[in-house]
Amino acid sequence: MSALIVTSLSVRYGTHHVLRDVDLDVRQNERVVLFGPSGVGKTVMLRAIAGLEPGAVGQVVLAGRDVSRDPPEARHLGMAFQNFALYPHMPARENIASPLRARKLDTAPIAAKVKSVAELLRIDHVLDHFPRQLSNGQKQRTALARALVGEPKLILFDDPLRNVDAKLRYEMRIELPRLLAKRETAAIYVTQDFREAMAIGDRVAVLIDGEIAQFALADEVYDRPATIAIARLFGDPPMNLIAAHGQARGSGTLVRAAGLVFGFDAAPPREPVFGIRPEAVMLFSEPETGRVAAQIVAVTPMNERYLVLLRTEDGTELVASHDTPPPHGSHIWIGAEPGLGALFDAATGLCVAAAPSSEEIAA
Amino acid sequence: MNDIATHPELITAKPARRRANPLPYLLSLPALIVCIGILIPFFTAVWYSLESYNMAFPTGRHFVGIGNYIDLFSSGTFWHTIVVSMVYMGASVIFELLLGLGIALLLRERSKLNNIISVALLMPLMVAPVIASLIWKLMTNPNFGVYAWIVNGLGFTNFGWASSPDTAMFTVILIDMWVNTPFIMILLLAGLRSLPTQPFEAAKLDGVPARFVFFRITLPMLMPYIITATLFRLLSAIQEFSIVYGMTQGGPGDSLMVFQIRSYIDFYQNTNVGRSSAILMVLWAITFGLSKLFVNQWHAMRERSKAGA
Amino acid sequence: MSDKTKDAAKALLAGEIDRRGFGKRMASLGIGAAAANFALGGVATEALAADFNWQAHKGKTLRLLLNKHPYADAMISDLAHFKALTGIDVQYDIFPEDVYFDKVTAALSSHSNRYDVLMTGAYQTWQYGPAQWLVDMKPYLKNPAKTAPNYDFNGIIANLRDSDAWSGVPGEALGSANAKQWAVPLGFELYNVSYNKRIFDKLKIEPPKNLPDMIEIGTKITKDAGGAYGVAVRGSRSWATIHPGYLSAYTNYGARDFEVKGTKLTSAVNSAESKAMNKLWVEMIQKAGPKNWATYTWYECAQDLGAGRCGMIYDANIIGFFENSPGTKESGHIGYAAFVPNPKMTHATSNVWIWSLAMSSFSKEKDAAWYFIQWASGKNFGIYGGVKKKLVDPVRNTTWHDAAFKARLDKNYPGFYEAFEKTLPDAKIYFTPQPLFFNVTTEWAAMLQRMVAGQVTIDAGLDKLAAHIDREVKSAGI
Amino acid sequence: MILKSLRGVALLLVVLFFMFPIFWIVVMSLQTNAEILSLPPKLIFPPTLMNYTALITGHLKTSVGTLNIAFMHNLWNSFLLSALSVIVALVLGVPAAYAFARYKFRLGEDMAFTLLSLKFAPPLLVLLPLSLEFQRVGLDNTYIGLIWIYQLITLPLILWIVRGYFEDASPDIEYAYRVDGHSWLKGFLKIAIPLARPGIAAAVVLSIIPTLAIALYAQRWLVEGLSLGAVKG
Repeated sequence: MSALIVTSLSVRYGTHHVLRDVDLDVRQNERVVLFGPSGVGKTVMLRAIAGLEPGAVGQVVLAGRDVSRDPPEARHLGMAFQNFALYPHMPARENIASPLRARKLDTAPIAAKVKSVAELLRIDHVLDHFPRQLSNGQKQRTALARALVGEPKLILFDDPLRNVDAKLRYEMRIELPRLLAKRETAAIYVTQDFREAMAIGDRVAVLIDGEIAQFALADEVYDRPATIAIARLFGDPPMNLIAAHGQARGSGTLVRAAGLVFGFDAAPPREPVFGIRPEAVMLFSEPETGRVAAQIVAVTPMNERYLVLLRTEDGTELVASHDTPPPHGSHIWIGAEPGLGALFDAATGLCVAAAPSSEEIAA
Repeated sequence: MNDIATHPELITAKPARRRANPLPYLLSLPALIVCIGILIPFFTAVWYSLESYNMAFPTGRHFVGIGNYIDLFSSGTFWHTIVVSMVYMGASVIFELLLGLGIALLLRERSKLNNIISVALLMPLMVAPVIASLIWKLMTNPNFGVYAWIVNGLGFTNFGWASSPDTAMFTVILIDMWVNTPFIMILLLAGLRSLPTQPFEAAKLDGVPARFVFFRITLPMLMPYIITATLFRLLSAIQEFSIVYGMTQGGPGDSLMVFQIRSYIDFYQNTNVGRSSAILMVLWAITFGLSKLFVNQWHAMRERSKAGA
Repeated sequence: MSDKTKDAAKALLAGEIDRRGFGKRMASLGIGAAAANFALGGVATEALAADFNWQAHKGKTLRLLLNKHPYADAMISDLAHFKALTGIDVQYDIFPEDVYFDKVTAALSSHSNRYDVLMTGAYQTWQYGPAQWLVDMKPYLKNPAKTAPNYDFNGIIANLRDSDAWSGVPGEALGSANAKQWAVPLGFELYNVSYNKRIFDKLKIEPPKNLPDMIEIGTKITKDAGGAYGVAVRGSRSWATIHPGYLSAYTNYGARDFEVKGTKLTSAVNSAESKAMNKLWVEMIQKAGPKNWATYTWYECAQDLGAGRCGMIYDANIIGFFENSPGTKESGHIGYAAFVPNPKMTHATSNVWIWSLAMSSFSKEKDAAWYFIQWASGKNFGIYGGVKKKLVDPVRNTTWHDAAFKARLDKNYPGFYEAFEKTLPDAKIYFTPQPLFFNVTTEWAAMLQRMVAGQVTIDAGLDKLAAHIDREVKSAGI
Repeated sequence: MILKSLRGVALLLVVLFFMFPIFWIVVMSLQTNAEILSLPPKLIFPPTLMNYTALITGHLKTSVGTLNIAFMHNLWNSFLLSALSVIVALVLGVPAAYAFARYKFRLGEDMAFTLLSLKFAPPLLVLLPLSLEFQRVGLDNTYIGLIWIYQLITLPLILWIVRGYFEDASPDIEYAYRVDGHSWLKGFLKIAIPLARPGIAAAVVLSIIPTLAIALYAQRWLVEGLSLGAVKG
């Protein structure tokens, strides 16, 4: 049984459609990332699932139970807010205990559950502090503890790492999947950060303009973005998108981009655009067949990698991401990692094919 | 794989209908009823103002349309009331604004002494206006008042305070200033202290003259506070009653005959309900315009602070 | 009941001893408070009710609306007698004078049934009566079942009785045959001169004989008395400025407020007589009046007389009584003089203010309220108030002829009785009765202020005032 | 140096102007009537507490007679009345303020403005018809009637102040509480109201002491809102 099935969910503010017939399903114990640029309706979608959007139309089924008409308190979800939303007038302990109090549990089990979840999140030493006395990280963990403590089948995370510092974000990115796995809880996780999406999500739903543009495994979204828009959004630095030439070859297409040639198993699109991830661009100090000469325009170290801005002889600019400094000298040769890259049609914006075969240049 | 396939009944279940949320209406209903309850007497007053209605002539009560208004606006005494009220409002608010701004500038720096002084200066604000006029009446009494004694000692032996038409307006405005300047002062002080420091530091570094800093930086940045304080004071100054009534009942002669006193006398003394109401309606029209300005200003300010947040 | 107890109770009711004395005597007889009250009630009933059932409304409760005044204080201090006599409980709300009439207007205009009996002046009844807020008491007076046979309404000074009775027709004389008795007098005041004997002796001057004389003497005091000024009169922007000394002098100079032709009223404030009198009056204030005259009410006049800051006042004679009582700086130094403002006149033509009791139309206990009014304006309370309290301008001849009353005045207030006797015969209300009284007199006071301040000449000011009054009268349709 | 001493002189004058009348009324309150009325004013005198005893006991002896001033009784009465009307205004106003802050709906803004503009309007305007018509609706001299009139002062104050506090509090906190499994009502009572408590407290103080109202109104709330605008905007 799915943890959540959302069917044709729409939300409208006045004449503005925030969400338009959105479908989504989350399996048991699965972590789904809701990814998209800011202001696209991700938070609205979470709130609609939680029952906090009174104007929402559509169906929400939680663990086989239709809760579309239920108020938030009857949906038995966990939710972690971007701004933590801790109750400022209650100590951390009461904040965490809140879902249990709502179920009118006895004092002893509440204390036990709060203790156990606090230990799990390593905040058991600050349980008597009020939110204003907590560090940002502790606030974060308190909010998570509150979402987890009731052992809901589904937790909604509204970009919970947005307001915390880089170190904490890094820690949580690793810790969160572990916690969720331990608790056997499914989750929808909203973020604009593709790294977070990749680290946390089993599957990623990309929300653009109030619609789900792609809903697939995280790697698939990364390797084969369904649209050019997704390709531009998902990834930092984003996928290189290069205007290409395509010609039919058998049932497939031979694509030429930036001097490199790839074969795709699809008919040639009208306006072919070739997409390649910066990590898939390989740098060489020696020429060889299948490599193209290029010039290094700039090098920027980033996240222990090096971003290299290149210009090929035909004037195409592209970015490579390399884990070692690029070879010395401004003239180098580039090639593509075998099997990586995607072919788009600029006319429709859709991805046509991915995973090309590298082809020899028939000079 | 997909649960929708295995649970077809879920698809056929009707999606929830969108409906208006009744909650805000329910929540505000009781207040709304009271609001209407207050509007009823208001409209009753509108009706009175269209009647010839003196309680001492119960049989002569009848509808006269805008007759009361025509009478008012064709009589010199009412125009005199408008002028006196406007002068009172204008003069008191301008002087209070200048004095309040001056004091706020003096107390601008956060120091213990300045804070003590600013709190102490609030005391007149805690005094009810009726009491304030009583205090001043005692202090300006030529027979035993300490101010009258001082002014007399300074050589102004014929200074009449509230009892002379030449000085009555001055006297009540002085009292009004005593009561209300602290209000403006505290608002502007809060404003001054919350201004960002960078523009001032930059100006200092550039060696900009103090006068330029004041007129080009301080004053414009303080404007929202000044406008709010001014509108608030205008609204209460046009309705002045307690101080003037306490000091002179509108006299000497008609020199302080402001709106509320005229209508008060017309109602309680002359039992002329119709004319009293008409005077109040004219005053209401003025306050309505001012409060509209005030609310717009308030909303704009909140929007700005929200947009910035 | 023993005879001794009875005698003591009778003495108390007759005003010979006060309550404390009564209590003491009772105690000496070994009678407790409760028994003493019983004795009191018994005698009261016996004394007053030989042939009248005072207990007819026993158990009811009345509520009074009172002005803070020595007359009201006298009434309050004697309420126990009324309660004992009738078995009616009495509660009251009491307000200071500067807000009192606003409270009355507020209570009556809202048709509130909170109050059964209220204190009022005669002028107010010209408004409250036509507005149908008050009960005409003539039917009560005529009804022997409701009025005690020994009440003797006619024992009240005729001018005062009449001044509280008006037909409601603007301009028609007070006390006419078709008049309604809107109120019953409780106590009153007339206007003569009270002066500071210390100052007068020091400057070797006599009390003024008339208005020009008063200007001269007043000016001399202001100049020579070393701090004190000449004459205190009222000057606030209020009807109350017009009705005391000012209107008495105004009348004395032959001026009238209105010309009455049939039912039509025309203002006469700009008559030649009025202009002549106003010139003198304004001169007097300018030369010999208080510096801040325009804020003066009777309270300031009284204060100045008591503190020795003015040589004399031309205002209510009872102020001279209050300020001569123990507690003021000038206590014992106040003298009294009848005053005839116009040198050509022989009589004072003093206007009067009458504190009266009226019955609210909205009272639910009108019969009981009438019992209270009867009691408070009756002979026994009149003597009690005059002898024991400060109700020293009583409205009943019986009080004036009471030996104890006269003895009290002559002992500590020499000259008070004589000045009163001289002024009384033609003391009455000299205003023309009409419902716009307050409107007219308040504007009048405002114009007087402007004339004194020199903002307008006397001739022009009075012409303007007359035009204004005529307009108001016309728009009211009278 | 000159500037500094000028500043000092100016401050001294300001303090004198505003504080002297207060100082003087305290001095006068410790004097007997005769001392108050003496000229030149007396600064050295044996202080008396007579006037205060008079206030509390309700008897003041003057030359005209003993004044019975029901000061304490009146004080208690008006306190009771303000307290009751504030409670009523809270019960009516807080939910409405919440509705205005959390929902955009018809009537809301109109009502808020109507109440505010009537509060700013001359009080006689409402009092006059009420005083004439109250008897007819049977509300004269009843606490209910007076409490109703008082709503004209207290309700707009509560609406506008508390509303500001509700608007400033993040709705997420209430959402979180509801997701936890608590009903709306519980969230309103346990979260929204406690969060707006400073505003409610301010509004209560302001309505109980009407003259204090404008002063603190400005300080606590207007200034707070304004300084937010100035700092952030």
